This record gives sequence, C-alpha cells and structure tokens, in this order.
Amino acid sequence: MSGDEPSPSRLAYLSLMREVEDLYYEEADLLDERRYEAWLELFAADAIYWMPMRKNVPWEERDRDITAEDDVSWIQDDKETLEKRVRQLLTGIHWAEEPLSRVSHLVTNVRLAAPADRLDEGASMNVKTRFFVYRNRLETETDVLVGRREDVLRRVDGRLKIARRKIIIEQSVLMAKNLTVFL
Amino acid sequence: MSGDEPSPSRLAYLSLMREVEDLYYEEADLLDERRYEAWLELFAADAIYWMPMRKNVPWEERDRDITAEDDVSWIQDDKETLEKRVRQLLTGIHWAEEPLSRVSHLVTNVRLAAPADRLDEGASMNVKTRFFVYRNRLETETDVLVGRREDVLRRVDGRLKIARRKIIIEQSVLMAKNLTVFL
Amino acid sequence: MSGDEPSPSRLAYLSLMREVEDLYYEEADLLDERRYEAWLELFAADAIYWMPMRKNVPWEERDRDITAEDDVSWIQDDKETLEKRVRQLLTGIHWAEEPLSRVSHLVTNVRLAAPADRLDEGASMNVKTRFFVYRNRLETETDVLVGRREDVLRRVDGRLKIARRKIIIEQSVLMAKNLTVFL
Amino acid sequence: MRSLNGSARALVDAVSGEISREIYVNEDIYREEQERLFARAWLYIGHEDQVRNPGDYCLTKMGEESVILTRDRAGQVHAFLNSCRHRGMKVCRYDDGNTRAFICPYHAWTYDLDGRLIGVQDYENSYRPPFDRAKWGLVEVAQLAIFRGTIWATWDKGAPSFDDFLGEAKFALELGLCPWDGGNGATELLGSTQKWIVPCNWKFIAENFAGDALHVVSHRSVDMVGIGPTKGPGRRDDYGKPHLAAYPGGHGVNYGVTPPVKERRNYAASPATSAYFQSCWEKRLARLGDKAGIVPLIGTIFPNMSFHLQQPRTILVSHPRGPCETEMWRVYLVDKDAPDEVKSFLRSYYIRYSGPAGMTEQDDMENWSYATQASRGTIARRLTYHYKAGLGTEAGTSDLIPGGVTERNTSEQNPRALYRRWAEYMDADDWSALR
Amino acid sequence: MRSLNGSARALVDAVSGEISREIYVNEDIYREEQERLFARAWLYIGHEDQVRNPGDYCLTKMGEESVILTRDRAGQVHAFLNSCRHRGMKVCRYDDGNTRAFICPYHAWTYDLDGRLIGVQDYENSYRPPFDRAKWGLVEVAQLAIFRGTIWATWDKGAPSFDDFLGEAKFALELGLCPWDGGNGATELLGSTQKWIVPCNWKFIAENFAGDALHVVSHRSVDMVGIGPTKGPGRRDDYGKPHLAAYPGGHGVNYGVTPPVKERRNYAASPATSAYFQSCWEKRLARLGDKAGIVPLIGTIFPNMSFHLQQPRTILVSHPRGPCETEMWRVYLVDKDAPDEVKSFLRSYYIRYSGPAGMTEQDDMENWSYATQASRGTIARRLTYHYKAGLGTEAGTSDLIPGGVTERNTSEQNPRALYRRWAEYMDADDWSALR
Amino acid sequence: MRSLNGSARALVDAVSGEISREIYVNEDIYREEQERLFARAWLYIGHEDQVRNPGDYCLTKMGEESVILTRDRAGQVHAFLNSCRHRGMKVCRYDDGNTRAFICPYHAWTYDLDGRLIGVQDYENSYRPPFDRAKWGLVEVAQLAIFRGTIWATWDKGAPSFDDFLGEAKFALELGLCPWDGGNGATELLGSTQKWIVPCNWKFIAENFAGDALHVVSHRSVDMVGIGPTKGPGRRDDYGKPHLAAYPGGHGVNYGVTPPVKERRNYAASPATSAYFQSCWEKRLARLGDKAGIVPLIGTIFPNMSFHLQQPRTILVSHPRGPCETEMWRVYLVDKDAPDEVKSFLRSYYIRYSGPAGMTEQDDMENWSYATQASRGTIARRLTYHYKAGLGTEAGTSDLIPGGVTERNTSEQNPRALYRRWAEYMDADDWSALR
Ligand code: FES
Ligand code: FES
Ligand code: FES
Ligand SMILES: [Fe+3]
Ligand SMILES: [Fe+3]
Ligand SMILES: [Fe+3]
Repeated sequence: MSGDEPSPSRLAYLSLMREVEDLYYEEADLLDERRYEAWLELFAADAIYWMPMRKNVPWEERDRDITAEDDVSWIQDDKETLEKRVRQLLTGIHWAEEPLSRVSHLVTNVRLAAPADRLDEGASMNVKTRFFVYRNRLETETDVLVGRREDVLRRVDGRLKIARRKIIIEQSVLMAKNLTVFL
Repeated sequence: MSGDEPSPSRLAYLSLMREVEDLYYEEADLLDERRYEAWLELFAADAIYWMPMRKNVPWEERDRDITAEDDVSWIQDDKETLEKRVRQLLTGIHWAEEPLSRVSHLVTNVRLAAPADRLDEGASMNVKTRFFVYRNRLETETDVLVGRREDVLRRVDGRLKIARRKIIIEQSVLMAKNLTVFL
Repeated sequence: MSGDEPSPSRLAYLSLMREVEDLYYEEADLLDERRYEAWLELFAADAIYWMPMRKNVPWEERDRDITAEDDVSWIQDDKETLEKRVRQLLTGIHWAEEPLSRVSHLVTNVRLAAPADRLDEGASMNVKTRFFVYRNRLETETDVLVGRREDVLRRVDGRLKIARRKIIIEQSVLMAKNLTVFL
Repeated sequence: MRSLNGSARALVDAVSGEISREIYVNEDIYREEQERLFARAWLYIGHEDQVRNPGDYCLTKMGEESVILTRDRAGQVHAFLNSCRHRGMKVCRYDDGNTRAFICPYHAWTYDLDGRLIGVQDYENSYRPPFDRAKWGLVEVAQLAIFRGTIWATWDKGAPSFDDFLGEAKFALELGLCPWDGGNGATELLGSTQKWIVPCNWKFIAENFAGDALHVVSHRSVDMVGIGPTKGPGRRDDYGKPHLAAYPGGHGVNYGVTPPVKERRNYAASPATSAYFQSCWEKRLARLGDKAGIVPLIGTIFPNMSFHLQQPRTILVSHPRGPCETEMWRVYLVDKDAPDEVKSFLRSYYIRYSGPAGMTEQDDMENWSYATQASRGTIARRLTYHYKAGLGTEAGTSDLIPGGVTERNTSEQNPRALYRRWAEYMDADDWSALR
Repeated sequence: MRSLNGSARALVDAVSGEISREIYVNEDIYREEQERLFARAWLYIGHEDQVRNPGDYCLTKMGEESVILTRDRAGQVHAFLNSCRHRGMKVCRYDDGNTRAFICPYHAWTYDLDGRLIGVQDYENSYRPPFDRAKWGLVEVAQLAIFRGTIWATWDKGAPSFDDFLGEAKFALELGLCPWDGGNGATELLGSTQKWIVPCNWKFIAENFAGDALHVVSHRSVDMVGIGPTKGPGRRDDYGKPHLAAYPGGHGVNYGVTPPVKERRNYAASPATSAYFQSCWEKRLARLGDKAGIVPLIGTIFPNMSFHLQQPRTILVSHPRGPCETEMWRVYLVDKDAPDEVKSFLRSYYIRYSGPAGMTEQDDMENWSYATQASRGTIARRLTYHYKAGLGTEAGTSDLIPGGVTERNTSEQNPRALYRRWAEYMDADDWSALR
Repeated sequence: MRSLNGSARALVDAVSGEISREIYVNEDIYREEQERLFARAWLYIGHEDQVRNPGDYCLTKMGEESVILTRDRAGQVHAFLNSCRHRGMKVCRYDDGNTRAFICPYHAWTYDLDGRLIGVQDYENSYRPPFDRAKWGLVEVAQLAIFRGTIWATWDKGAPSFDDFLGEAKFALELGLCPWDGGNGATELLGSTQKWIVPCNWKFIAENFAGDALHVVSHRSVDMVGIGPTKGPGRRDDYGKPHLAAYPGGHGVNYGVTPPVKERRNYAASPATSAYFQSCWEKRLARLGDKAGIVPLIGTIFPNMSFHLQQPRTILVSHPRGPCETEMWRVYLVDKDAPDEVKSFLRSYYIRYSGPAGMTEQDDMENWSYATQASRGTIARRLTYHYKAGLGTEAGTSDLIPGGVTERNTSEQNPRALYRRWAEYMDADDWSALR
C-alpha cells in the first residue's frame, strides 16, 4: 500500500523549502565563482550583515557566549559597506586576496526557524543554516571556517532576498589571519 | 514542454524525505544551541546509541574494520544512560565541557536505506546520513569528527523518533581527547 | 491562510531535484562502503572523469586558475581507465590503499546549472555540487579534500547516469600524498 | 642531544615534595626519557588473548614505536620492532590477524613468525659474499615475560627479570588479574583496544593512577549523576578502606580493604551481575578469609602501565608522543567464566566510566591537558609542582599489604616514589646503577 | 638554551640601518626574547573597564602565558599567572566574569581574589609540618601600574617604574587616552576584545605601527574604495602634518599636527558624529590653543603595544606564539561621554578599518605573513633587512612634541630606535644594564 | 647549528653497504643538508618552455625556498630569490605569467626583469647619502645553465660548471631530452607542473629513481591491471635489457637496451601513437644504428632531480620541506613535433602512471612515507639500512654506456654511489674539497 498524496499546504512547504535551498546554493556558486556583484544583488537594500564574536563563560551565563549587538563584533555591515568590500576585491590590488583565494562554501541544515508554507511579497521569515567554508591560497595557507547562520529572508518582487544575516562562528580566538571571505 | 506532475506516491516520498531532513536539522539545532533535554526527546524510550571502533585489517577481511556489537566500542548507551550524560552536562562542573565547547553539527547525504513513501505509526525505517562535527573550546583546542550514521527511525504518536543510532567514525586512533559531543 | 498547491511543473522540478540528490547520496554510500564495481555502474559508457589543477594567477587572469583540458591535470580518465583503478583496489595489494582508508564523502549544494523540470531519456543536464571528503588511514594519517563538482547527468534506460565529471579542488599544491580516493 | 647527567635528581626533590615543571614540558628531557626510560624499563605490551594461536599477531607500542606482538608455530610469543631491516618500511600494517609470515610491501623481504629473515630477492646471486641473514631478522625485544596473561617486554639486555622489576607490586597484579572468586581461573579481555590521543604529558597520567585521592573532588559531576552499578549516586561499587602502597621500583597502588562481611550488594543495576559477584564473593571468602576484602583499586606499574583492577577493571598504557601529547591505549578485563550477561553489563559500564566517552575519565583528561599547557610558559617553567601531602607521616608496613603502606588516603607518597624512581632512571647510565 | 650574550648588537646595525633576518625567524632567538624581553619589560595587560568592580576578572596574556586580571574586595587590581601552584592547572578558564575566588578544577585548591591560597584539602592533617600557604599563592606580577585606564605590568622586580619605562612617550598616551575635547573626562572600551592569529613574527607588527609611512602605498585598494568617515575616498579623517618621534625606550610614535582652524568637517558620513567632534574640537581649541591639533596617530610602546589613538582609536597587543606566529588582541576606545549614536557609528567604522575584517589591516597582515615566510630559508637568512630611510637626516627636537622628532614622514628612524632597544634587552643580563 | 664535521662518512658506509637511519630523520642533519648540499649543488629549476618570451616568469624552488625564474628584455634567463631586499616580502606570488617588473606589495620597491632595483619611494630625499641600489637588487643565483631546454642553477660561486657537475651522466640527459627519432628536434613540456606533498624524506625518492629494481615487486597490483600503452598487462612498453650506471657525481641511471630490430609494436592502445613511434624508431635506427636501442629509463641527477625519459617521460624534483616531508614537482615531456593525438594519449597515460593519481607512483609514495615514519623512533634510529645488493660484483665498463655499468639489475650500486657523494658534500667545507 502506497503513500497518500500530501496536502496542498504540505506541497507548498516542500516547494518553499526548495526555493530557500536554491537561494543558498546559488549564493555559494556566486561567491566561489567570484561573481561578487551578482552576489550583492541577493541582499535587500536595507540588509544587515553581522558576525558577532564568541566568549568562554560559565555554564549559568552561557547565553553570554555570543557578543551582543552593541558590543564589538567581527563584522557589522550594511549593504553599502558590503559593497565597499566587493569593490576592494575588484581593484585587483587588495593584497589579502591577490591572488584570489580558492574557496568552497558548503551550506547544510537548511531549516525554517518557524513552520511556514508560503512567503508573501514583502513578508519575512527566519532561516537557519550551517556553513563549512574552506579557503586555500597561494601554496598551502588554509583556513576552515565553520558555524551557523541565522538569516531573515524577505520576498521582494517575487524573489527571496537576504534582509539580515547573523553569522555565529565556532571559534573564540579566530584561527585565521583575516576574514576576506564572505560567510 | 514541461514536466508532468509526479504520482501521488512520488509526492508522498518527497514529503517523507523532507520530514526526515527536518528531524535531523532540528536535532542539530537542539544540540548546538545546548537544548540537551529537548534533544533527548527525539529518542524512543528503547533507543540504542552505539558508536563502534574501527580497525586496520587486510582487504579480504575488510568487513571486520568496524567492531562488532559484542566487542568494546566507544559508546554503548541506552536512553537512560544518554540521559545521565545530559545530566552531567547540566551540573556545570563537568570540567571536560566547562566552559562549554562551541559545536556545529553538519548533517548531509540524508538517504533512506530502502525505498519508502510512507512511515505508519509504530513502523520503522533505516536512514543513512553523513556528519561533520566541528568542536572548538577555550582558546584554540579544535576537534573534527567525521563519519556516517545508520539510524532506525520509528513513528511514535505521529512524530519520527530515533529508535537506534549506529555511529561510524572514520578514525581508528581517535584524534580527540574525549567524546563529550553527541554525534 | 495557507500556501497554494504548487504547479505540476514545479512539483516535477521538486521530484527531479530529489532524484538527483538520491543519485549523489547513493554514489557516496557505494564509495564509502567500498562497493566500487557498483559505483562504476553509475557512469555512462562514454563517461569522462576529469580533475584539473589550480594555479595562482593575477586578478585579471583569474579564469586561468583552473588548468585547461589540453593541459596536464591531476586525473583524466574515461570509464575504461576508471575501471582499471577499481580493479587495482580489488587486488588487495595496492599498498596505497592496503589496508583501506576510512572515507566519508559529504555532498552538498546540489544545484541545477540551468532550470529544468524534467530530463527525458537520452537527454543531459548540468549539475553542480560541493564535496567534502574526509580520509583517514592506519593510525593518524588524514586528508581533507574539498571542492566543487560540475557534472553532466544523462538519462539512460530511465536512470540518471554520470556522463561527465569535472572536479575542481580548492588546492594548488595538493596537500595529500595521493589521490586514491574517488571524488 | 644534551644529557641530563646527574641533574635529574636536582629537578626532583622528593624529600621536600617539589618537582620542577621542566620535566613535564622540556623537549630535551623528553628525548632523554625515550633513551633512558622507555628503551630500558619493562613495558606492558599486550595480553595473551591477543595472540592465542600460532600465526596470531597484533600491533602494539613501546614508547613511540610500533611493535609486532606474535606467536610462532612453536607457540612461542615474540615482540619485534615493526620496521623492515632493508629500508625501514613497516612490515605489518594491520591491527591484528593471523599470518604465515610478514612480507614487506616495498621489496618483499620476508620474515618468519619468529622474526628470521627468510626471503630476500635474488639472494643467491646479488650478494657476494652472501650476507648473513641471521643478522638481519626483525629486531626483537631483549626480554619478554608473561604474567597471568599480561605480556611485558624490555629493549634492555641488562634489565633485571620482570619479577625483580615488579618487586612487591606483584601482589597487586596477582590479586587483580585473578578471577573475582580469588581462584586460579583466568581473566580475559572484553575485546578490542581503545586508542586515543590526549594533549598532556604522560606522567600526569602515571602519577594520577599511582595514587591521587585528592583529585576525587574533580569527579563530583559524575558522582552526582551516578553511573555505578549500584543504581545510586557515585560511580563505583563499595571498595572499603583505601590503603596506599609505594614501591621502590616506582610503582604505586591504592588498595581497598573491605571487612569479610557475608553479604555484598553492589550491583543493583544488574541482578545477574549481583548474583555472580555474590557467589564469587562467597568462594573468595572461603579461600582467602580475612584477606578476601583486599583489592587493588587503582595503580601504576612504573613507568606507564596503569590500572583499575576492581570496578571498573581495565589496563591503561600511556604511550608518549612528545612532551605534551600521549596516546592512551585501554583494554578491559573480565572473569573468563562470567556469564555473557554479566560481561555485557560490565562492558558498557566500564566504557561509560573510562575512555574518551568515560564520564569519569573525561574530567581527568581535561585537567591533565590544561595543566600541561599552563606549565609550558617562561614564568611557569620557573616554578615547581607541589607533592607535599603526607610528608612527615612516613609510610609504615602493613601485615595485609606489602610495600610502604599508609592509610592516609590523601597522601602524595606514591607520586613522590614514582618521581624518585624517574630521576634514578634519568641519571643512571645503565641498569647496574639502577638495581 | 644558547645565550646570545652580547651578540644581539651584532645582528642589529642601527647605524647603517641593516638588521639580520635571523632575529625574525630563529627559534633560539625567539626563546631568548621570551626570557630577556617579555619576562622583563612592562607589558600592556588590559583596561580598568574590564575590572570595574571587586570580584571582576578577565583573562589576559603576557608573552605566551595566560594571566588573570582581577580586582580584589579592597578594590586593588592584581595580575596573576593563570596556573595552579599544585599541579599547574589553569585556575580560570572564563574570558571574563565576576567571582568570589578561583577554585582549581583538579584538586580544588582555592585562591582568594588577591591570590592568596585559602583552600587546601585536609590541610590540617595531611601536611606535617603544615607547609606555608603564604608561599603558595598564585604567582603575581612584580609590578603593576594604571595609567589613564590602561593597565600595565612586568614580571621583573628590577624593572624601573612604568613612568620611567615610558619616558617622554608618555606624551602620546596622555594625548591619546584623554577625550577628544582635550579635557579630563574618560575614554572607555567600546566592548570586547578581538583576538586572532597571524602567521608572522610579532616585530613586523611593532615596527609597522612604530612608524612606517612608506607602506601607505600598500593600502591603495581601500583608499580607492573609501571607508573613512568623510564619505569620500581614503580611510581616515584629516590628521594634518605627520611628525615622527622616536624614544630611547624603543617607543615610536607618528603624531599628526593640524593648524588650529575653527572648522573641522570630517564626518560627513554621520551628522551626529560630525556635530560631536565639532563641539569637542571647539572645547579642545579653547583648552589647548596651538597644541590642540596634535594627535598621536599611530605608534608602538615597546615592545608589543601598538595603537591608533585618533581615528580609528584602538590598542593592539601582539602576543608572540613562536617566531612565525602572533596572536593579535585588539580593543577599541571611545570618549565615555560621546552619544550612543556616535559610539555605534565609530564602532562599525573602526572594525571595518582594523581587525581580521579590517579592510586596511588585512593588507598589512598579508604582507607581514609572507615577509616572515620568505625570510625563513637558508639563503634568505644570510641577508639583512633594509632600514636606511631617513639615515643621515638626524631627528631634531620640536617645541611641539618631545622625543627625537622629524617631519620626514618617510624616515625609518622609529623602527631603527625600536631595534636598537631590542638589542639592548637581548644583550643585557638585568635591568641595571638597561637603564 | 651543530656541524657534522667529518662525521657524515661515519654514517654512510658505502663499502659494507650500511647507512645509518639518522640521516633520514635527524633534524640537525637535515639543516646541514640545506646549507651544505642544497645551497651548493646544481639544482634543476625549470624548462625553457616556461619562460619562452621576454617578461615571462614562473615560480620555482631551490631547496625550501621560492625562486623566480624569468627572461629579461635582452632574452637572458635569470633566477632570483623570491624575497624583497627591503623587508623580505615575496615580490612574486603568481605561479606564472608575463610582466614588465616585479613590484613589491608592501612598500612598492620595484625590480626590473634582470633583478635590478629600479624603484624606491622618495629615493632622492630619504637617503643621505643615497644607498647604492645596485647592491640591493633581487638576489640572483651564482650560476645558471641551460641544457637541451632544461634550466639548472646553483647558489655557489665556487661550484664547477654544470657540465663538470653532470659528468658522464650527461649521456643520459642527451639521450633522454632529444626527440624519439634520435635527431636534433626538441622536446617540450606537456603543460603545467604537478605539485604535491609527501610525508617522506627526500632521499627515499632520489635513491629509488637512481636505480632500485628490487622494488618492482611493489608494483604488482598495477602490473596485474595493466595501464601501459600495450593494452596488455604491465605498465610500460618494452625497454629491453636494463643496464645500471653509477657516476662519481652521485648520479645514477638505469638504461634500457633493446636490439636494433626493425619492428616495435608497443602502443596497441593508440594506433596514432604506434604509427608515430614506429616512424621515429626507423629514423632512430638509421641515425644511431646499434645504439638506437639505448634509452635512459629512469635515473637521478644528484641530489634531487629524478626522471623517467622513455615511457612515461617525466622529470620529478623532490624539494625538501623537513626531514620527513617532501614537496614533489613533476613535469611531463613529449616530442615537440608529435601529433596532438599522440600528445594527448601520452598525457593521460603519463599522469595515470605518475603523480598523486599515478597508479604506479602511489605505491612508491606509500612505501617511502611509512619507511620514513618507522625510522624515527629511539630503537629504529640505532639501526642501519641495508644496501648490499650487488656488493662484490663490481661495476665494470660498457662500450655502449659511460659510467660504472652493471647488467645486474638488482644491484644497489647506484644508491650506494649516491650516498657516498652525499657524505662528501656533508663533510666538505667548500667545493675545493668536492672536486
Ligand atoms: S624496505 Fe622492506 S624489503 Fe625493502
Ligand atoms: S592542580 Fe590545582 S589543585 Fe591540584
Ligand atoms: S618589503 Fe618590499 S618594499 Fe618593503
Ligand atoms: Fe580520576
Ligand atoms: Fe598599515
Ligand atoms: Fe616505483
């Protein structure tokens, strides 16, 4: 005896999930293929790109192990400043990325923070992912950046856009000499 | 000319796969967000959690490279003993995890061991996954645990529960000083 | 108010994507479970398996950072020579893999290079993926191979087959003593 | 490499109970340890269960090096350096198995199970005059001894017999390796060896097992949760009153002594186990009388073989990998004649206690690792560690237990004895100076 | 470890401006630096904001070692080596917090906030005679000083006072650590510390901040893009005319001097910031008159505390981790009384300039790393580096700024002074030889 | 660093054919090798194809160091240490390309293609007196030679000419670098360089290629499968009878000698290739007659340039990265005039044979790696390796082939000659002692 056809709402959920996955995999391709300007287009005009730091704290205070929004962080950008980073890469003399690093973005665990089966124009939803970013440059210099992302996605002109990104890296002392790679 | 609508059974399969993926990504969030007690709820009351060891053996004996169930293993727990591990973490004086490690669970390659398009109440199915677990604590101490999981999932009160987990780590000499991180 | 049922073509797309994912996860299981001969069956008779090298070049010449098809590469095989590699493993005296390495293939970011909602018999499509391959052998020897794959999949007798694979590794100096692991 | 000649004693002041941090983190001292200690002392290398039949072999370690343990056709047990005499290739790369010979992958030199070089390509024509193959067999240990199933070896011809090396500490192994009923039956391995790497100096492990009751407080989290066989809090069954015993060979043991009560009820979590132990206990009482209650809870046979021989029952070997890294090898033991249900209950209990997933050992390893790390710095190295507990309350003798015995559980006399012996090895030029 | 006795001067020829590459890559020289420089000099260890209240603590570093910075009940600030006196375990493993005492996880030795050993298990019975706990407290720094909120310490009792150590370079810190209006208000930390690891020798960082205007060209990509507060190209506000000042203590500062114009318009990107700075500037002019325009742009307090103290405003400490690796710790400063909007604007601007995501600092770190790497080889080590810029144009004095001052921005006089002092430390056997 | 003065010979007993394992794993000996061998000997650094036109450049290595290979406007080929004379930054970080000058990213010092320092910021004003830029150009190799397209260099002015260095081994390169028809046409690179890292001592590679027929057995798996051009089992075409030739310079070659038969049918897998080789063979026969069948199968030009120059046809350079790590650089060669179809057939065959995906080389690398690892330990280091094969059957002379020649394929005479020379380098204080 075979499975019953899922409900329309369930099918809508499957479709929405795939749309979200497609967004993230497209993003990864744009970055790893160095199409940085196209990558910027995935962000909403008022996007926030924030990467807090991590701390070692006692068990009872464990929620404090991610630095707050009004604290110093690794990165706190809006779309305008993200664009400056992209333009710096395009100069060809940004030595930290000249020659360019070889980078692969692996995105996994795509999950809606709250159940949903549709995202209407202008509406937003929270999406969680994991990332594994491998970066290798010149001869043997290699960095691995691993962590979680908590995004807010918004539908704009029918397309999903990243309205907010919070990047939770699983390191306290950053074991990379720079963060020239977008996460 | 565009694709034909898939059969009801095929759609049921798509729905079931997404349900399974959602389970694993929820599990990863519960662990990485340190909601250990909620994580325990994902296991069936009679759950088995087993992590055999690995050996270097000749080609003809390659099936022996995973230790048998009646051999010493890394972990052999039931739900009661898993719960003890969780309770030890909650004491706040389990030094191996005080302060807590920063952990990301990346789950990929979610796959049914045998074709199925439904899982009825009380029924079980075998699911395979890969895991990449990144663990970093204090300053720079870092472990990477990579391998395969072979789970038995069972539907209980409509929800998927983990009835059995076999963790196949890709190391013989374990290159981590402990296994305080759930896999 | 709940989500509308997706169009037949959209549902066909969801089904096609899952079919592609299933192919890759099956492939990973065949390799990591050492069922090499079954793995070969996933390739079309005229399959090409190509792994170019990477170079450090100036920004303006960045497209040159992957070696061309008529240049020396890491691997340039057809199905016949792939089969020779498999047969060498089966001898049990291929020392580089005796005893066998422990390997996990993690495949992520499965994505169609161009939109499609069906693949007819004999037709092909381009699919991109990311891979993270972990390899550990004997005591502590460990390699991590990370990169992108650009495959051409073709439908043969109703099944998806790999007609062409291009493996883009994110290293210039290869930091592994050999490439005995299929990617 | 610089020699410490005579300076090790200067770093180890066992009288005042202060020891320089250098000996835990210094690269040169570490290299000297390999030469003067691990290439000289008797080391635990395995158990007869691992090489029951002719042709059986398994890989083991002595210090940093890979060693093949095997049994030849004549039934003789051998231990060989795992390196081909031609160009050094590892001739065995399987953890265990059964073979007829060891054939080197590189140029196919072939060694018999007794280490003799029996195969060399074109031997007849390529060597004029032919070289003496007898001189080019696998390098065998200088001495090998088997004690109640455990196998020990040393690279040093000048070393005393294993019995002399062990001295009165033999009492602990005899008690610990016999079945729980105190009879002459056998104990066996519960299965394969756990191997894992910890970023600490190996001596932190040796001293901890030699007798460090002060650190029990670090295990409070597991005691609160309770993983013992009793179903209650705590992590062990009742072991009675501890007695610390130090031995001149550097060995240290903590014995538990329980009165010869009739009833023992420590295994509520497993009726079958409870029943088995009760019946063993009764036989044991009958056999040993007042001494029935003596058990070697925990100890270290110098330098790097440590054990729990009651509950859990396990042997740990701490193989050095550098001053700040150790490869831990752990096997678990059980009475050969115990019912399978008992064996499998104990197996899962033991690995929940010890090993990388051991809820007790995890906290020890964390402490050993960060103690090592915090001792590496410029200012830290100028300091000593503190081993004064029990100083002035000299160990006496006991009619129950051999060795320098104290009932002052908190004493650090056993680590002091271990380091005193360590310094003797480091300063001695050969065994004649060590007897 | 081999001593350089008197040979460091031979590697550093500050007169001809040539320095051997060995000092950047040689393992032995690195170890000597730990003993002779980092265990001897005054080091920046934190800011009062991090230990405002009794019981507050945070972890800091001195050289390679972990140090606890804390404030006791009496309000006294202390700095202790983070290693238990018993077996060396780290007694504090939290980056910051508030506590009543430091309890060691291993055997529970307990230390008061002032470092005194106040808890030892079974102290009364286990130690005969009882050892003197006063001798076994946490190891405290030899001297500690607080200057305008910044906290400094040295392990060396023989070191001069922090004031003497700083010498005339004090002028830079006084200017840089006061609020922008030149008054007596306070500056505060913008928040937590950025910590990251760079594969370069720490001296590349120290010399770069001491004064290396020649490398400005390496920042062209960020200047083209423009990340400064002015909305235009460039990465900073206007800082006027640079004046390089070198100090005998090895410190080097690059001061900017702007004329006392009435209007400053540098913060177009943030009206609130623009308004705040304009009002500060007016107060500053009123207070300091002609000297209002003097600001310490960038500098290094020997050996490894570097700063920008105008825009961006930040302190960087370069903790060595080996000859070819450095752990960078960066904090950001702001006027305590600045409006929140100004603080948050500056915060995001500062971290866009500096740190691992700093569009300016990224290119510096790339250069430091590959300069280190390319200096390790056999042939490379036979060469010297070139510090000749400004040779022959001796630094004079200035009535505005203390120290050896030159307006020749391209001069490498400050690195030369830094290395001259470095050689003195390496050759001196104690502070008496260093005054 | 300690000097081996005169002790290397003690470690290498080429007469009895025993060599201490220390030379493969000892850190100090490794460092001496960098100074006394790699900074002194002629090293292969590239091929003219890589710098065909003025401005062309590519990165290469000498020992551990990065070197720029380039051709200046006058058409002259140069090799420079890839490190800026100012602060050491790598001035070139691209694997290959074409440029007008090398501009340092850090402070923009600019070097012409011939290495001259042509650009220094503010040179006119900042240097009083101006320093002599001629003394601060890129450091150039002491000698450079081009032989049939291959480029060689040495850092040592005192070294003999490349011809003298090569000695009679020149015969092998002449034969191997000419096209297959034996004429004066050219060979070319099939493309880019394979670069990968292997955890073994570089000498395992050098000795293996110098002539180690005993290890052929290790390649049985690939022979069973058959990857050669013949479609049958095996991995190569027929190369006739092997002749081992050792040279006093430490070079070793294994030549194949086939009789001057009319027909050669070795490329069944590719008709085009078969036809091409047959036509070449006929021309070759006509040209060289009886000597047509002589080919340099495999060999090592001391110290670290190894080759196959028949099928496959490739050059391997083993760049040391430490005693237990080597970076392998491999290029492939083909007749310039061969049809594209032939070139592409050979390309895929060659990389299936050699390199990290080479079904033959994979097994060698496994053996070299684990031989290195198993030789590091305390007991292992006390042993020697065994190079006795062929001892007593002294190499004679051959009218076909120069050098000390033996047809005893299994002889280890070539490794013995290589290590004899190695010891001479390690003991000699300069080239005068090496001629
Ligand atoms: S290394 Fe074992 S036979 Fe040559
Ligand atoms: S190490 Fe701190 S109390 Fe023992
Ligand atoms: S390092 Fe090259 S110009 Fe300064
Ligand atoms: Fe313990
Ligand atoms: Fe800069
Ligand atoms: Fe070979």
